[in-house]
Amino acid sequence: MNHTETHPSFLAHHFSESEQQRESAKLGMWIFLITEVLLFSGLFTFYAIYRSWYPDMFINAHQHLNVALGTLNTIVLITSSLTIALAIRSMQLNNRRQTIILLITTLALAAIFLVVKYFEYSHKFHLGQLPGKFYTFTGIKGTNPHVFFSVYFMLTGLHGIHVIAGMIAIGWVLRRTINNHFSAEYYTPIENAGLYWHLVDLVWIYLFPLLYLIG
Amino acid sequence: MSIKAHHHITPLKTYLSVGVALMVLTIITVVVSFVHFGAFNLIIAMVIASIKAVLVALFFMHLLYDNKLFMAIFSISLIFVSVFIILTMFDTMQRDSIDEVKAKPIKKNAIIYDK
Amino acid sequence: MDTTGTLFLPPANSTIAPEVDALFQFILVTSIIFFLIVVGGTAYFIYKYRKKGKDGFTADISENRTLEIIWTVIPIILVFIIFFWGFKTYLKMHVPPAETIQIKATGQKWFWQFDYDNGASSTNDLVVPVGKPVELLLSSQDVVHSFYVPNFRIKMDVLPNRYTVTWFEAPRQGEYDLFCAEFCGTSHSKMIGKVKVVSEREYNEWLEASSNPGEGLSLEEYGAKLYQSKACVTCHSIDGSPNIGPTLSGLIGRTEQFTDGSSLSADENYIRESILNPQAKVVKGYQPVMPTYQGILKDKEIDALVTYIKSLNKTGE
Amino acid sequence: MSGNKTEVEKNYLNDQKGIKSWLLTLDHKRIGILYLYSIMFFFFIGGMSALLIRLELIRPQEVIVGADTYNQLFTLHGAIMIFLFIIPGIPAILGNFVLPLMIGAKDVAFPKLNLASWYVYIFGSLFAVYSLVTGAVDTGWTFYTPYSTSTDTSVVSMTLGAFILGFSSIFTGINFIVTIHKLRAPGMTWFKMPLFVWASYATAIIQVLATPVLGITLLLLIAERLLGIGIFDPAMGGDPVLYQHFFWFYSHPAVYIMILPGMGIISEVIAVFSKKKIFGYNAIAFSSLGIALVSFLVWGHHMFTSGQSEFAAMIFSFLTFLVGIPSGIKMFNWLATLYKGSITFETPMLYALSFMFLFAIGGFTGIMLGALSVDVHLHDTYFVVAHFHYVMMGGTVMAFLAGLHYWWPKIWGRTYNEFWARIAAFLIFVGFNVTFFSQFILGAKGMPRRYYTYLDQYQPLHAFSSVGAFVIGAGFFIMAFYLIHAMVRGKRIGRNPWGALTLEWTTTSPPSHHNFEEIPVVKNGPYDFDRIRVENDKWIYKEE
Repeated sequence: MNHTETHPSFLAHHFSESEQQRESAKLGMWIFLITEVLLFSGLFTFYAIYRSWYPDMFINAHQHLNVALGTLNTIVLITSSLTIALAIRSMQLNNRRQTIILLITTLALAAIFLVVKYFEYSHKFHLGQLPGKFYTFTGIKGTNPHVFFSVYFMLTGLHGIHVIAGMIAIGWVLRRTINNHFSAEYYTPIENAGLYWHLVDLVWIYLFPLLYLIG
Repeated sequence: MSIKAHHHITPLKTYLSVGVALMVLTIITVVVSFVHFGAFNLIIAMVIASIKAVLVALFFMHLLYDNKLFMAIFSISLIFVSVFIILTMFDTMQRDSIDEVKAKPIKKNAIIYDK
Repeated sequence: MDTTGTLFLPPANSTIAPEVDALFQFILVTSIIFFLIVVGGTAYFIYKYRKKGKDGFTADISENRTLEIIWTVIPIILVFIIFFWGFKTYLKMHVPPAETIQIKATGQKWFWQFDYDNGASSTNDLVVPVGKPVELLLSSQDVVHSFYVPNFRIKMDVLPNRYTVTWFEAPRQGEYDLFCAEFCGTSHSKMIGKVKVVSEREYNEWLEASSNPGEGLSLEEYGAKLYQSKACVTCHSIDGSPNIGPTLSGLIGRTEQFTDGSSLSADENYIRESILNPQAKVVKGYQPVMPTYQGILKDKEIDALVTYIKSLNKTGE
Repeated sequence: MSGNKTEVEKNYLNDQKGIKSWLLTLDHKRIGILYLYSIMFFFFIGGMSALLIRLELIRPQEVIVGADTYNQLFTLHGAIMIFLFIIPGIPAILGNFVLPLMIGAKDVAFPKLNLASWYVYIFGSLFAVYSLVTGAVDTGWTFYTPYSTSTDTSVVSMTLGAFILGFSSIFTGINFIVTIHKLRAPGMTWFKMPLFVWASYATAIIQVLATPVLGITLLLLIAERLLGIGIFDPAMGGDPVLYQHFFWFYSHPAVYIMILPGMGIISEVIAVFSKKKIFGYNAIAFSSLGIALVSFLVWGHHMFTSGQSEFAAMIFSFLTFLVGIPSGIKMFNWLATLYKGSITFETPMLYALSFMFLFAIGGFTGIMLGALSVDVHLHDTYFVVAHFHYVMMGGTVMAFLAGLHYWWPKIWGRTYNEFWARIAAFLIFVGFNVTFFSQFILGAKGMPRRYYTYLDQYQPLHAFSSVGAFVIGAGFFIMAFYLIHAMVRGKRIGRNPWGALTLEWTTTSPPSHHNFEEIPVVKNGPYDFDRIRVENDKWIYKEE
């Protein structure tokens, strides 16, 4: 195997070999992922502090979230994480067809997640369980229950935006897979899209118990 | 220099077992949440969530096999998240340490409840 | 009042101030010594080792363990001293003595309101007795302000919907500047008051008089006094010139255009409404920045103000 | 030497022509130039607003503008100088240009991301400009709640602008970390990297870790304004002190985003103009990393009078003193580097020496502000204003100017007029001290900051300070003139006018599109002046 002399088409001019390029891209992706973690950290701090100030209100308010739908969405998201991990594996084994199928499955699962979320949201909109000053629901005891829904909508909303961003990234690598840009030798963009998708999953793994299960 | 030596390919079995483990843990955490343990509910839920997160990070995100630098980077981000939460709570949880009156809002409820 | 004071610091006039100043001076002197070492060293080296003749090789000095340890450890020791010293005084500032005179201080755009236990109140002038610890319970009606008296070396942010506490004891009589130190909008820099430290006897007399402030005055005179003391003067002129708010001169009977498009000929009811609920009708061309005086002014005081504003019409004509 | 007709080698400036070749360039050097132009434009705006502020404050009463306009002016000055000039300044202009050259790389790791960061910068600045047009923000650059949630100025577009600018900063940070990890030339081990690279690395870590928190803070502020979510606004059940925690969690580390690259430049310049091996290379490198990490633990020292708990204040004060130590170590190391050197005084060195003088003052006054009891008196007064100008302008801007003059010949292949450069350096140094030293006294005497009018007793010092501001202005005016002149008409210079040993000086001035004729193999340390000297672009070894 001699990469340097053939200089494959995917190798940018300022890299001397493909392994260097791959490692760079993944390192860049990981650093980007920690910026995402810290972006969410602000909302988790918001949650932690207000929960410690108004524990009763949080517990009363969380009972108005739908645990069944939350669990369903958790399972959907975990499955999608598995499918994209398998998609990368298929590409490593040069099985392009399987990769395409698995990526499409991932996209479909992501769409299911959003649809479920849509039903949850519209139910809350209907009841007036809205964030901040739009909150009109009256059935929750405790101080400032609108804050719980602010946290809920900020966290799930930002997460939802990340789901959409992840779908765009997966759609893009899917297109490139179909156009035969990848092989067992070069599939870094799928790996990076996968990393991003797993992060979306990771955030949800914490959101789910914090919001739905223990308020 | 073979590519396979560099790019670890995880066995299908590993992926599937991790997936099953994640499902089982999800169901456990939901079931446990309906049992009342007081403050322990939070701890149990967080421990289970962290186990799930570690599984995803190590296997799905390949941290177990990849450059250890990535693991370091990811751990650093978690350390800074906890710094953010803990140091802020040194303030928000300790405001009554000298004078009770400083800890609580004057008017508990927001203006939207004034009607 | 101007007893001491240094090049940097204003005269110290509270019991806590000398402690703050002592640490300030300690850091100042230490800093000057270190500054002279660094800058003096730099000056000496750049003179002594300025380039002479042709380029050569310079000395191979890249490390000196002892030296590095010395200039790490000495500053560490010094900053620890400074930390403990500063923390000790800070705690003192935050823990009021057992027996204090308690006064409620409220910050509002853009004046200070002080309420005493016996019902007396004053605006922008904090009157306190000499030699007695005074505890202030601070809160704000709108945004964050900060209660700052340079001569006392105290400062505490004033927060909406929360109480903060500060205290001081002034050992000498005199008048000291009181500033708002946290940016709070257009007239932030006019949110200035005075702390008047008076003798025990004067203080009691003042308390007596202020708990019933209108006594012996006609309504109009009382209104004129309130116009000054309740800080109307900060935003409303009486000479016809526009300020942050519309002028009060010739207000009665004047047709005012409001931001919502309506208009109205100003009368007593309009003035009363504007004092109690200023955002209800905002005159075109002005910002809706006036705070409500609900709960600050008593009925009689509002009557006095209305009478006073009416009187401005007569003099204006 | 305008009549120089000799054939100019192909370089990054002339190998492609046309506006499109600039706007779509992926060359890190050209992107650096794009940043240079845009950042300098905003520096000019920020500087002009500073002059207006000082003009207004020359007398206690109104001089040129009204109270609201004044409040908008200082917000404009702060926001532009922080978000549009000083944070991107050194990394995006000088870092972009020289960092890949210094480690012997052909480009940064992600050239497209690099170009994207410039477009994001421009996009974000458009939001900031838009907020100016639609009634400038008057909150101060800190956007403290609940003032920022209740004022009717265009806070949303300004914060949105700052939010977007954060991405630009993150992109640059990601690029630098990966470039330094993966694209070093053969032989360039971590401890053969120039100290500017170390400093940029530490800076990039902060950019990546802290900036997202600013992002979420500003998003929450916008949500508070539009939705009333009840996190920061007390009327909605929120806590304004919590906003300050969120804000300073970013903005304190951000001051190290500003100063660390400056320290890196000073390490380069002092070593090169002393022709002396840098003293305590490891200590300087590690202290950069130490500062980067500890800087995240001290934000609460902006809040000693905010009503946060006394316990938190104690912790934050303690940690604040820890972060002072590494900066002190650097000062002593630079001092020791001068010892037994062979020192010359070209313009970069003048700025580096100014830096040492001014940064020392800034640092010592920082110790005063870190001491809890003293800070209670000094907080939110002109003492703080003077302190951070000594650190930010006396520190970072002086370092930036040192770097700009140091690398200007490399960037353009032409050099500036040394005489006028020294005059400007002198004016800026003197003007700076006149302007800001008087503010230390003002502040300690109790003059609060952000005051449009003030009591008569402060007038003499205010007037004195204002005079200084115009001296600084004159210095920058001269500088703009001779630097622009140097770009087009300056004297051509060779590869290595200063006799430095870092890699960027081994290539042509200006460098070619691919930076190096061939990728260099590194054998020496970056400051081995004890065994190497440079004569007419030739390296002479002691051993030979």
